[in-house]
Amino acid sequence: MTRSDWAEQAERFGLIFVWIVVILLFGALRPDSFLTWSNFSTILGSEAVLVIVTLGLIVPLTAGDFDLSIAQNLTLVSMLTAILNARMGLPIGEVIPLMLLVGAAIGAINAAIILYFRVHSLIVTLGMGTFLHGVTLWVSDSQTIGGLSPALLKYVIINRLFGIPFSFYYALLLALGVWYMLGYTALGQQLLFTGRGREIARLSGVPVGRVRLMALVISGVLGAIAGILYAGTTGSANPSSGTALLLPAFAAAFLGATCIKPGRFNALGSVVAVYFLVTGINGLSVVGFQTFVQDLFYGGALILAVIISQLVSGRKERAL
Amino acid sequence: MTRSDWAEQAERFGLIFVWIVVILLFGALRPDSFLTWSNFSTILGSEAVLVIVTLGLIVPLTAGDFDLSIAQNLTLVSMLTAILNARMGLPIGEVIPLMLLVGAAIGAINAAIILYFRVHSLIVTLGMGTFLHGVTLWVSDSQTIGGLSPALLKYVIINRLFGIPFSFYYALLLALGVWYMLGYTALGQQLLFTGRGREIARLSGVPVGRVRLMALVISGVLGAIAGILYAGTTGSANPSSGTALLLPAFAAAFLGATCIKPGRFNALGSVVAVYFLVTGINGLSVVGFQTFVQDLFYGGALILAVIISQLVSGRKERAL
Amino acid sequence: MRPSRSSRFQGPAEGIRCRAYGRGQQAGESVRGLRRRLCGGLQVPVEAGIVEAAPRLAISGLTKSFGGVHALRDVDLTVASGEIHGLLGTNGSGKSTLIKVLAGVHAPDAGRLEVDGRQVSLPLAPGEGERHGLAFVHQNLALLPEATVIENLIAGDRRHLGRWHIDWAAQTRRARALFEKHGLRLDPRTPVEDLTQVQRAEFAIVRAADRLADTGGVLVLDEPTPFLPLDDVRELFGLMRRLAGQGVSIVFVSHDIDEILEITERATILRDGCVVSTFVTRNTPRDAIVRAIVGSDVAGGRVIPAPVDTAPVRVRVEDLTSATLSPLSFEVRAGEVLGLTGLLGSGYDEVPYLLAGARSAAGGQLTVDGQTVAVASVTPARAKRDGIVLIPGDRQKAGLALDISLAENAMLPLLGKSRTIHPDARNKATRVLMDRFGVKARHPAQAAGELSGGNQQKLVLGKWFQLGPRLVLLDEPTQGIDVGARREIFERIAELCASGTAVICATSEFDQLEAIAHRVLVFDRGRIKTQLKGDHVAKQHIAEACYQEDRVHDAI
Amino acid sequence: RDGVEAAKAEIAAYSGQPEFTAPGEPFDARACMKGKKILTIPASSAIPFIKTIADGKDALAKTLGFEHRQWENQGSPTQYIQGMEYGANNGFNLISLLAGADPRFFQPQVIGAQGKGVKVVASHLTGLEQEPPAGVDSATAIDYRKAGELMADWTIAKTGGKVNALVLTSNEALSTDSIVDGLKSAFAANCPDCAFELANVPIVDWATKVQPLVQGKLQTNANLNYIIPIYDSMSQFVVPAIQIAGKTAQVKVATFNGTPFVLDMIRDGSVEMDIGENLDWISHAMLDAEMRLLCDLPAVRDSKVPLKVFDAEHMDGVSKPAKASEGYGDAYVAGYKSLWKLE
Ligand SMILES: Nc1ncnc2c1ncn2[C@@H]1O[C@H](COP(=O)(O)OP(=O)(O)OP(=O)(O)O)[C@@H](O)[C@H]1O
Ligand SMILES: Nc1ncnc2c1ncn2[C@@H]1O[C@H](COP(=O)(O)OP(=O)(O)OP(=O)(O)O)[C@@H](O)[C@H]1O
Ligand SMILES: [Mg+2]
Ligand SMILES: [Mg+2]
Repeated sequence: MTRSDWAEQAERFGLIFVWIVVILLFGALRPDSFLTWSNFSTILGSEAVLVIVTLGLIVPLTAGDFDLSIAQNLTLVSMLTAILNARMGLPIGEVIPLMLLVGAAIGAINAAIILYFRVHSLIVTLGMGTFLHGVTLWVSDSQTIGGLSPALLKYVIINRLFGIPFSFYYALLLALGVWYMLGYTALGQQLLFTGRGREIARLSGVPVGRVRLMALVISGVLGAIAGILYAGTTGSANPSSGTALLLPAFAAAFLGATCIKPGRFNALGSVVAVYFLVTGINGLSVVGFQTFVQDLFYGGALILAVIISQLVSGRKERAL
Repeated sequence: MTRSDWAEQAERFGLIFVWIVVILLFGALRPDSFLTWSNFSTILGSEAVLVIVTLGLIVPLTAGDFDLSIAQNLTLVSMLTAILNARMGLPIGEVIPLMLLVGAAIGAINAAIILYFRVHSLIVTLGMGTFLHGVTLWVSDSQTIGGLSPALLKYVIINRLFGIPFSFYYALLLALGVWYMLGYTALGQQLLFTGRGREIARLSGVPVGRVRLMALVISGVLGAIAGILYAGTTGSANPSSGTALLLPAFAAAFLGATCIKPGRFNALGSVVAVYFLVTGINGLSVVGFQTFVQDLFYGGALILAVIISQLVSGRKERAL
Repeated sequence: MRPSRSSRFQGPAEGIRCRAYGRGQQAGESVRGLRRRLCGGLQVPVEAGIVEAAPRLAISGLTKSFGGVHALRDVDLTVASGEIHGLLGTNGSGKSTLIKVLAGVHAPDAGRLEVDGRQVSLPLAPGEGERHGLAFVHQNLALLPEATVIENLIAGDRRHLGRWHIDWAAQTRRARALFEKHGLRLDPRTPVEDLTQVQRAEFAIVRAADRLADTGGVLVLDEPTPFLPLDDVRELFGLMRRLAGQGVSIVFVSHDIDEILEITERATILRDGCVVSTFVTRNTPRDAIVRAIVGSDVAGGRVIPAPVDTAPVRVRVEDLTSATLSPLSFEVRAGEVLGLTGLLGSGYDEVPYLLAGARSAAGGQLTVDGQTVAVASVTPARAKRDGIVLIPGDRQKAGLALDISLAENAMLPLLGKSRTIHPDARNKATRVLMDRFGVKARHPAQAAGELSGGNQQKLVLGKWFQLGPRLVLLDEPTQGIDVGARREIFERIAELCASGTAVICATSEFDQLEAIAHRVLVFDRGRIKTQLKGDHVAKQHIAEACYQEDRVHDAI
Repeated sequence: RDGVEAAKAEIAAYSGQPEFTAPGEPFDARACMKGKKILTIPASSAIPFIKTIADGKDALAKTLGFEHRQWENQGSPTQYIQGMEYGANNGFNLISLLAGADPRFFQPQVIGAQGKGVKVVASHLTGLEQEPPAGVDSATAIDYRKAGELMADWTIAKTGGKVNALVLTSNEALSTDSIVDGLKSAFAANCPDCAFELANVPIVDWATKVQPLVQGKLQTNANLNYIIPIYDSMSQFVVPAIQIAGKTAQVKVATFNGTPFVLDMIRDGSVEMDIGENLDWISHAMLDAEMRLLCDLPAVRDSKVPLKVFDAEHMDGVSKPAKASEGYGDAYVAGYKSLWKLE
């Protein structure tokens, strides 16, 4: 391997390396409770929702659009799931397809406004997010709603494979799907060119509008899936559940773009980024640091990780 | 005036027009309590902090950079103000310049990382924001700290001109300053070129790096001013104060870019946008709607307002 | 006059005198001499042209590499005051890099710079060159389309702009006066995106001239002409001469050797980042220059085989109408190259975009191989499906996504064909494409932006030609392309014709039409004024037809 | 008139130094807790009120000689879930969900932990009359109802039965129901003519919605004389709203929780009254109930943690600036010591 090949590989796997260092560090501090399979399976299972939200962000981001409404989409869907299933007794098998439709509809409405009126996606999805939050408060009367069907809980968080709750595998499957879609399908290429050179894409016969619509619908559906899994993970829905996920998901999306396929939003990078950040937070909790240290770690790790990846790549100028 | 001149004027003042419609609507519903000077002075006085945060966002946005750390900068500064003034007894006249320095330093550190390591501003400032939140929790021990010097309160919220608290005039002055800077100084032009075409700016002799640094430092200082005013408005500082301001400020920044100077982030547009949204919220609570209606209004108004401005302009394709 | 057909090993080309000689150095005498010899592979000694006591601009030993790419190696260049100095070289030879070092965009690895005998320390800060009297028109003009003319005029200006206040009214007045002085009819308040290419080029040049100090200075023009039709080039030359007359030194980059011959006093040729020669332009034969640029001989003359009048009509355009075009009709036979040309604003350059659906037409029908469609209903996607491809003139905005890999760019038009993508197969296919079209690059996974302009253009052609199109629409296909690469591109077009494709080529370069077109339509005010065929497809005739009084006639 | 007198009497009863009431029989805490482990999952370690209670439990466990750990978190349900799993897998005997870590947010994990023989309790979450939620083994309750009654009584007493109040609630918290019940019943009993309006603001929206909401109400209701934020951390958004409207003389604030900075606000006059709970006392009471559960003693529902009314006249023992757990006396320290047979 030449020097530059080395640098390239180091860049691709730099974040994974840093992740391993973090694991070893906490492992050395608390080998008994941190370095256990049950702890890792918990981390993997409980953050599946964040992984899916991040995936939902990177699809429109690749096409050059922000979807800030995804967190409130998640909240609304988890709330509707709880209301329909726990309150109104609709079987979960009927609720799920309905919720996917809701997610797709939210994405489609976002896209319709963005494309037809030619408005920046940031403001449309910001408005949509706030609107959805209002709807959630309305339908839920600001209450937490529990009592979801055990079937949902079973297939999300209770049943396990290798000790890891199913939800992790769902997230992983979706990540592989998005990874394949972005890297190995025509749609993925169309998304990329739509994001990086809209005019070039248009002249090359890419139906730019349809591609952006697709991206936002996919994002909407992923948001809905995240909402269902959220309800399934916690067995309940509360009107503020998703709000806190938006910024971490953005952080993971951008951090993920520094690894595996540096310079591009990519699904596997996002998965690595989510679990890297979460492992740190979990480690700090296990060791028993005070909570402010979690923020210092999160912010510091985010910046340090991108700095390291930039140093490895020789401080390359990038679109991301 | 020709037809297109008309359209142009309609576009520039469209949001103001919508704002007036909203005022008239609520005025018709509750003429006695909504359409009063005391109500308007309340509206104007209470959202000065949001106006300043929005101003702090549009400066780096013009140069093409996101500053997501501004909200946590505000929080940290308000907390430090409370600690230094209320706990450690430093006179407020000494605290203020110190805090402006803190804000400038935060901006400079953001810029240093973004520019030297060539990292996307979004991830750096996201990381910085989280880090600063950690610092705030740390220095405050997660406590809300009150007991700020009455002098500060007096010059922020208690003293009035035409019945409106001073804080409004500070925000207005800063808005005029930013408006002048963006529109009538060399730096403003350089910011614009840096944001819209970095390579073009470089080739035209614009010191792009220095301009981006300046923008982030200005944003940091505005964040600090907002923090001081926040402390002066509430008479206290709490460790989560700023968090909720970030998304509304983004909404106002982008909504503001649809009026006064459509297609560009602009200070007066931002002021209009903030007060338009706030007037609606105030009106809803005067009329007595439940709080979830505020979210429906906020999200809906945001989207409707940009749609209207796009319809007036003939759905023009824009960078924003 | 024609030079002897000397091989490049045989000695100095006539008129190109070598600098090393002029300094009395013998090859091998110094390390620098040795490096210079190795680097160019040039066996001929080089002699200085004009020896001057205190040149306006003196660059010596300038070296710049980006990672492994040596963009500049030990470059020396002197420009006398009032001199117009040409800068030539193939794509990627480092001309722009040299200029960007002067503009303070790049920091050089080594090198000295003197202006008017004063040492200027390198690297320069962005905009600092201005203080030393340097002003630039960069390749691609460096204008911000969504900003207005006046905003573009003053951005980065330090000479006319106070730090604390911009008096817009005064600046606008100044701009008006400036435009008037240079004969430009521009409203300072129009957004640059509403200007034509020509207006943009003229404006960029005037903007640079505006930055020059009142006495002298150096104006650096990096390929300002490819956008310009002939009479605007003349106009530009007039402006350049006027400025030179006032003592302004001008560095002028162009791939057009005729332009260099016409306007410059001396010229410098770069190859692979090295100076291969500096020579006095007057009386230097064209071929010698071409040879020095490319490093080998380049054939001249027509590329395209003679037309076959019996070939079937493949494309028929009827009543094509748009905002600027009155209804016009024409047809193209299989294997025929139809040239479209005319003066500025005559509308010829719109035709490719209308037919490809990139801009919307008001009316008209397009028939390709018997299938008729309304032009107004054509979209780029549909055009592609129907075998119609467009090679746009603006490579940077419409041709390639610069931060994406070669392979991905190259395979973009093929996307519809299959739903899934295999990166290895894609790289392999791209390598084949690169070989076929002579695209020089390290690896298919390299970012497209890392290629020089010529290679980018070849890639754009390749990416579309691989579709086996029925109709190819070209807009200025060799804009900014060096003589060698140009020839290669012509050959690619010829190959395409040989396979029966119909080609429509809109261009303002008459010698290009001479080289490749079977037939030329000359436009005037949205109509076809003249049709030229056979021997009449020659530079001379085309120029005449363009400038002829408004009289519609058919030359045989 | 009777109602006003009754209200005054209630307030007077809660204005003095509270007394210690034992929640159950004495037991030998040290002996029975030997080798046992408790994990406390606070609603959020970043909320000082909760953090202080958790730290208090830490300190007590140390003196009692058993292992007590906190699961540091920032209030996100996934962190709760990780904490539950941590507790279930690391040999803890009891997981205490403290002060708002609502088990309804993660019922599957509660069941999972119970399946591994870990007791799960909700501490300082429900009111006395509320059932333990989400199938937890026990819930140690606070008399939220009484807190609601006291806030109503305060306004009735101060205005002589002419209350016109805005009550700010956060319906997603379980305790809200209890507090609001108390408020309503006190108004119904002592001042049926008093006017009060309820407005809900979710906790996440406090920073953005409380101020404009209050401003709007101040405009529409010219006779408003009390604002009752049922959790006192809302007051930092209520007070500026009153100041900006220029109604500091007319509109007073009465609230609940006894958070130190709000006690400071009583001193500077921007808040009139705050009902407090002694955080250290809560630490004792919660731990007491949890230990009883582990020692197979009868479960304790009523923690017997007293409430105290703070106003400008009743600030004795509160330092400047205020600190947590001050102003309640220290009767409980000795009380618990003997209850746990530490002497
Ligand atoms: N952004 C880039 N990244 C990597 N290599 C580049 C980049 N731009 C140019 N190059 C390479 O640098 C060398 C010099 O290119 P440069 O553009 O200066 O040549 P040029 O003479 O201006 O050519 P052209 O006439 O095509 O503009 C070439 O080898 C080219 O491939
Ligand atoms: N920011 C950068 N970081 C690393 N390498 C760069 C950078 N910018 C340019 N290069 C390198 O610059 C070399 C020449 O690029 P440069 O930008 O000077 O070309 P140029 O002459 O400006 O080309 P063009 O005429 O196409 O603009 C390339 O080989 C490339 O490797
Ligand atoms: Mg060049
Ligand atoms: Mg170039």
